[in-house]
Amino acid sequence: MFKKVLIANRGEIALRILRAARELGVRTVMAHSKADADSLPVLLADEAICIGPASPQQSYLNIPNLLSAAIISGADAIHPGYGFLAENAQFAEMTAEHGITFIGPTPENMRMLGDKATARRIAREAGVPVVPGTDALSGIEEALVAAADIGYPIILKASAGGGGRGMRVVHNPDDLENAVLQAQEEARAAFGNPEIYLEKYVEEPKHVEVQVLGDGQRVVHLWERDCSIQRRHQKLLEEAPSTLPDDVRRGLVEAAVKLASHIGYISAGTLEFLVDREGNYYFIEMNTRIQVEHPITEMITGVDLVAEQFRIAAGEGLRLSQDEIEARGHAIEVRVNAEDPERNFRPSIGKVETLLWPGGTGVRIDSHVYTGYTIPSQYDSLIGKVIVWGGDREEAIRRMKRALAETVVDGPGLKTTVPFHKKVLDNAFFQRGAIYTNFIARRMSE
Amino acid sequence: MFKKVLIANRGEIALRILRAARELGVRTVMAHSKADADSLPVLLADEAICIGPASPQQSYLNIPNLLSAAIISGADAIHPGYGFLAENAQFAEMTAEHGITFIGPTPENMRMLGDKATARRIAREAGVPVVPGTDALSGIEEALVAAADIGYPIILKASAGGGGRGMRVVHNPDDLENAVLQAQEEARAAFGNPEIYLEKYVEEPKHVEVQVLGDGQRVVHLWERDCSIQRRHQKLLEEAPSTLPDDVRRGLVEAAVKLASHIGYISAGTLEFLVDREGNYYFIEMNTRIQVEHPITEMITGVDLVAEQFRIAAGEGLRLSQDEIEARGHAIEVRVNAEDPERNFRPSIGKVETLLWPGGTGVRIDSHVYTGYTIPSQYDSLIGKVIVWGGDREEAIRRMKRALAETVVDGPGLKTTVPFHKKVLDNAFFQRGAIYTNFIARRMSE
Amino acid sequence: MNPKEIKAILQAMVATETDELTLETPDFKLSVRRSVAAPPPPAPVAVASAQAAPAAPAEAPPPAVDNAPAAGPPETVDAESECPGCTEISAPIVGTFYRKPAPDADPFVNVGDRVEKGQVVCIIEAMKLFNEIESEVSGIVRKILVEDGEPVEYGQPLFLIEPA
Amino acid sequence: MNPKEIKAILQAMVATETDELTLETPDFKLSVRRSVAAPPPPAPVAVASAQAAPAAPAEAPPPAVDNAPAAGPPETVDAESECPGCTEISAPIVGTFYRKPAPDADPFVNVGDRVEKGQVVCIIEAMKLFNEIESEVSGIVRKILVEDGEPVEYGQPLFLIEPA
Repeated sequence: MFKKVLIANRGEIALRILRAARELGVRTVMAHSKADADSLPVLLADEAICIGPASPQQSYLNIPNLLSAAIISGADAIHPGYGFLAENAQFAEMTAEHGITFIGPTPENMRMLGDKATARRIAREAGVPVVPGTDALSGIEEALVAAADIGYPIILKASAGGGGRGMRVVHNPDDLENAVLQAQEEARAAFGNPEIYLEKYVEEPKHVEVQVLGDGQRVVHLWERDCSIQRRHQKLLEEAPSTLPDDVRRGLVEAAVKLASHIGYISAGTLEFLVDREGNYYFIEMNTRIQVEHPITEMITGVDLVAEQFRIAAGEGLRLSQDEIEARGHAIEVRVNAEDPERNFRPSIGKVETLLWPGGTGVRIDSHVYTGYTIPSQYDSLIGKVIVWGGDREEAIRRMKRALAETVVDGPGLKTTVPFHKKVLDNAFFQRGAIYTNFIARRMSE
Repeated sequence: MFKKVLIANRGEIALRILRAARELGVRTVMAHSKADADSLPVLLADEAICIGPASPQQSYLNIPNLLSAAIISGADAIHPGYGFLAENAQFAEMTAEHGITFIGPTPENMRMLGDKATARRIAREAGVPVVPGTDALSGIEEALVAAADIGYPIILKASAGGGGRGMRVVHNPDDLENAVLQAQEEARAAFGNPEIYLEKYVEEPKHVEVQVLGDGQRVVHLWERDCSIQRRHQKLLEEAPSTLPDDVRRGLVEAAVKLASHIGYISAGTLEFLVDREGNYYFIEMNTRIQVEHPITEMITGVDLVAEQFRIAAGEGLRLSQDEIEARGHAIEVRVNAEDPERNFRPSIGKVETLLWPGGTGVRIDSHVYTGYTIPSQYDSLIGKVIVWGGDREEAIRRMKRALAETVVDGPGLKTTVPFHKKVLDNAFFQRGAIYTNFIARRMSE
Repeated sequence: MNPKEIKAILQAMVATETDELTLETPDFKLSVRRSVAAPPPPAPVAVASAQAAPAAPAEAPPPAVDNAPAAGPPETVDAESECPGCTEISAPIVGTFYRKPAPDADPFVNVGDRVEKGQVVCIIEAMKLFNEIESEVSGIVRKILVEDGEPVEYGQPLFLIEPA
Repeated sequence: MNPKEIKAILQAMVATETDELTLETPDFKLSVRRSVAAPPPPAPVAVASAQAAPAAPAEAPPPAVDNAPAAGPPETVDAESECPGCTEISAPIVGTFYRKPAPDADPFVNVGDRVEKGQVVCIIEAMKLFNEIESEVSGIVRKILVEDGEPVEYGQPLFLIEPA
C-alpha cells in the first residue's frame, strides 16, 4: 500500500478520500487553494499544501503545482477525486512520469472512452447496444431509409451541435423530409455547419448506470444506480438498485462488465445507459472515475469503493469475486446543494451558522461543512450528501423523509435543495418508481 | 399502527424512538423534564409536554404524570426506552389499564425475569445452562460435596449480599473450610446474615448477549453482541458479532431462543451470558427492553429493532423468519460519555461549543447533542454513540479509529471518553479479540 | 491623562496589535484589553472594525427545526412583565385544568377575587383523580392563564396573584 | 510616561517580537502583553494567511481537530508587523526554494541588498524546471523568510522588501 497520498481535490470528495486513506494507514496531503485553507479536509489531513489562488484554473487544475506539491511532500500516489483533473489522461500520464501512482484508470482507458464517438465504436465492438443512429446524413433518401430501419420516433441532431439546439423529433415518415430541411437550416444558422445525423428517439428514458471495478485482469459489477432524477442534466437524487425488472437489470450489468472487460478497465468506473419503457437499454458513456453518488452502491453492497481504488492502484488486485458481491436492501442519496430551489436553483452560498445533520439507523452523511464554515463561491454548490439505507425502497424513502425532516443547514442568506428533495420524496410518481429523466420538468414544476 | 406515541424517556434513546416513530408515520409526544426542554428530541417532536422538574424521581419516574401526559395528549402508545420505567411491570400494567399500549414485553414477561432467582429457575426449566451453584449452604459438608460436584475454582457469595462484598474465590478443597467460615463471618458482619451459597467461578469470562425478538407466538434471534469491555459493570464498547467460534455462537443463540420461547416473550429483549475460555456459556439474566448497544445488531442485520418493537406492540407480529435474518460484516459501538477518563471517569459535563461527529462510509451517529447544547447534570453521562460497520472485524476497528480521530466534542471543562476508546482500539489484546470482562482493569490501567 | 492621550494609546495598541495594557501611576490606573478573537483585519483600513469587534463569540442558537413542537411547551409567562409584582401559581402535576368543582358550579376564583394562602383555586384531573390546587400566597387574582378544561403540563403557569 | 512613550515601547516590542512586558517604577507600573508572535490557539485557522482571514467577528472556531496539519502551511508572516512598510514577495508556484543559481554560487540577494523591480531574487524548482522569481518592487531586502532548499507552497512569503 502507498505511504502517502496527495489528494488533488476539495470538498466532500476530498474528505471521502482522506477517510479511505486513513483507514488504510496511508498518510494524507491535502492540496488546496487559498479559498479552501479553512476547509475540513485541510484541517483533518496529516499535511496540507496550498497550490494556488481560489480560481480552479490556477489551483485544482494547475498540473505543475499539483505535481510539485506531490513531489515536495513525498507523496507516492495522487487521488484525483471527481471533476477537475480526474478524467484528464495527460495528468495521469505526467503523474506516472514522475514516479507517482495515479489512483484511477490508465490514460489509455480514459482515451478510449474519452469521446462519445470512440466510446460508441468500442461498445459496438464489445457487443453492447448503443442508441441506434447514423453518421452524418447525405440527404433525405438516406434519412428515410435509416429512419425506417431504426423505427420511429427518431431525433435529428446537428453534428456540430450540443445543448439541445438544432434537435428535432420526428414521429412518422411523412414529416421527415420537412424536418431534415429545417434541422439543416437550423444547424447552419446556429453552428455554421448544416451537417446533421439521426438517432432513435428514446422516449422518457431512465438514466441507469452500472458501477464496475476492474484490475486489468478482470472486471466485476456492483449493481446499478438509477439517476433519472435530474435537472438540466445535473443529478439531484439517486437510488440503488433501480426499479427495473430483474431480467433487465441482469442484462444491463452483464453488458457493463462485457464493455469494461473489453478494454481491460482498471479502477472504479461507471457505465451509463438509457433504458426505455420496454426495458431496452443503450450504452451512452463511461465515467472513468469515482462518482458523487458512489455511496449508495457502498450502502447496498458493503464494499468501500474508494478503498478498492487504492488497493487496485497499489497492485493488490481485485479482492472480490462476483459471487461475493451481494446487493442488500435499497439506498437513496440526495445532494444537498447550496442553491435556492425557489429561485431556479441559483447558487445561494454563505456562512453556515446552524448545522444539524440527521443520524440514527441507516443514515450516512458525507459532508465537508461544519458550524462556522463559509462556503466559498468559486466552486460547485454541493455541500453534503445525505444517504440512507432501508430494507426495501419504501423503507428507504420513509427514512430519507425522516432524515431530511431533522436536517438543519442554516445561515444568513443560505438556501439548500433540502426542501426540494422533500417534495420529490412526497411525489406519488416518485414513490411508485415512475421516474424518467424528464421527471423534474414534468412532475415537479408548477 | 399507532396514531401517536408518548416517549417516556430522554437523551439519545428518546431521539432513537422518535426516529423510528416518524418513519412509521406515528406522531410523537415527548414527555420531558424541565431540564430537558431545550433537548433535541423535544425540539424535533410533534408535541412536547413537561412532566416534572429535573429530578428523575419527579419526572421520568413519575408514573402519574407520564400517564396523564399520555392521556391528555391523546397518545395510544407509550415507549419507555431503556432505564427509568422500561422494566417496571407496574408501569406497563397501569399503561394497559388506561387503554394505552405499552411498547415492550408483557408485565408477566418482566416479572418472570425480574429477579435473578426466578430467572435461574426458568432457565433450568427451559434447559438453558446457568452458572452451576447451590442454594443457601447448611454447612461445610454440603459445601465440600457441592464444590467437588461443580469443580474448582468456586466462589462463595453472601445470600444477602451484592456489589462484590463477602465474595471469596476458592481454588482447591483444602482451602474450602476456612473460606466458608470466613465468608460466613464477613456476611454476618456486612449484612447481619451469615447465609452464603456457592457457585462455579467463571474465570476471565466474556460477556456475550443475544438479541431476540418475540411476538408471543414465536421468537427469533438476531445474533449476539460481545460487551466484555466494561468498567465497573458499565459497558463502554460493544461489538457484533462476538469473536467466539461458530459452534459456540450457534449454541448460544439457540439457548437464547429456547429460553425466550419458553416464556412466550414479546418485543425486543436481550439474554446475557458469561462464556468461559472453553466456550461453556451460562445464562445470567435477561434485559426486557431495548438496549443502548442495539445499533450494532441493526448494523449487521439491517433490521430496525425499534420499528419492530412498534410493529409487534401494534399486533402486526414478527415480520421476519429466522432464515431471513442474516448477519453481515462486523459492527462496533463506542459510548461517548461526558466523563473524564483521566480522572477516574468522573462526570465532566458542560456546554458543547464545538461539535463535529464523524461521517462517511459505514459510520452511524446516535446523539441528542448539538452545538450550543448544555448537558444537564441530573442524568447519565451518555451524550452519543459512534457506531461503525466494516466488512470484517479488522475493517471495523480501522474505521472506528478513523471515525474517532475526526470526532470533536468540545466545550469549557467538557471531557469525553473518546480518548479512552482510542486507546482500547489500539490495544493489541483488543485487536486480537482477547477481551474478557476484566479487560479494562487488566489491560488498560497503568 | 486626558481622552486624547487615551485615544492615542488605543490607536497605538490597534496599530501594534496589542492585546492588553495596564498602566498604574500614583494618580491613576489604566487597564486596556483588546479582543484578539477577531482575526487580524486584512488592511490598515480595518482599524475601525478591530475596535468594534465584540469580545465574546455569539451564542450558537439551538437548531431551528422545521417541525418545532406543535403543542410544545406553552409560551413562558413572565409574571414580572405580565403583572409587575405578581406571583405565579403553576401546575404541580400534569393533567386537565378545571376552574369549577362541578360543571354546573361556580368557578373557585375569578379575576379580581381575593384568595388566601391555602385556598383551593382550581382542580387538575390526572388519572381520574381530581387534585385540588391551593394558592401558595394570599392576594388578588390578576390573571387566569388557562381555559377551563384545557390540558396543562408540569410547571405551566395557571394564575397570576398580586400579593396583598 | 506619556502616550508617545508608550507607543514607542509598543513599537519596540513589535520590532523585537516581545510578547509581554511589565515595567514598574516608583511612579508607575506598565504591563503589556502581545499575542501576535505566539502561535495562535490550537484552532488550525492559523493556517489561513492574514489576507485570507475572514473579517466576521463572531466566528465560531473551526473544529480543533487532534491531528491538525503536521506539515501544514508555515506560519503567517504579517509584513506590516514584521517590517512596517515592507512589501512581501511570495511564491507564485509550488516547489523548492533556492537562494543561489548553483550550489557553489553566491546568493541572488542578501539581507540589506538593494533590488530593482524585475531583478531575480531566487529560484523555485518545480517539476525539474528552475523558475526564476523576480522582485515586484525596488527596495531593500529586509528579511529572507525561507531557508535555502526548503519546499514552499503557493502564496508562501519569501522576502520582505522595504520599498525605496
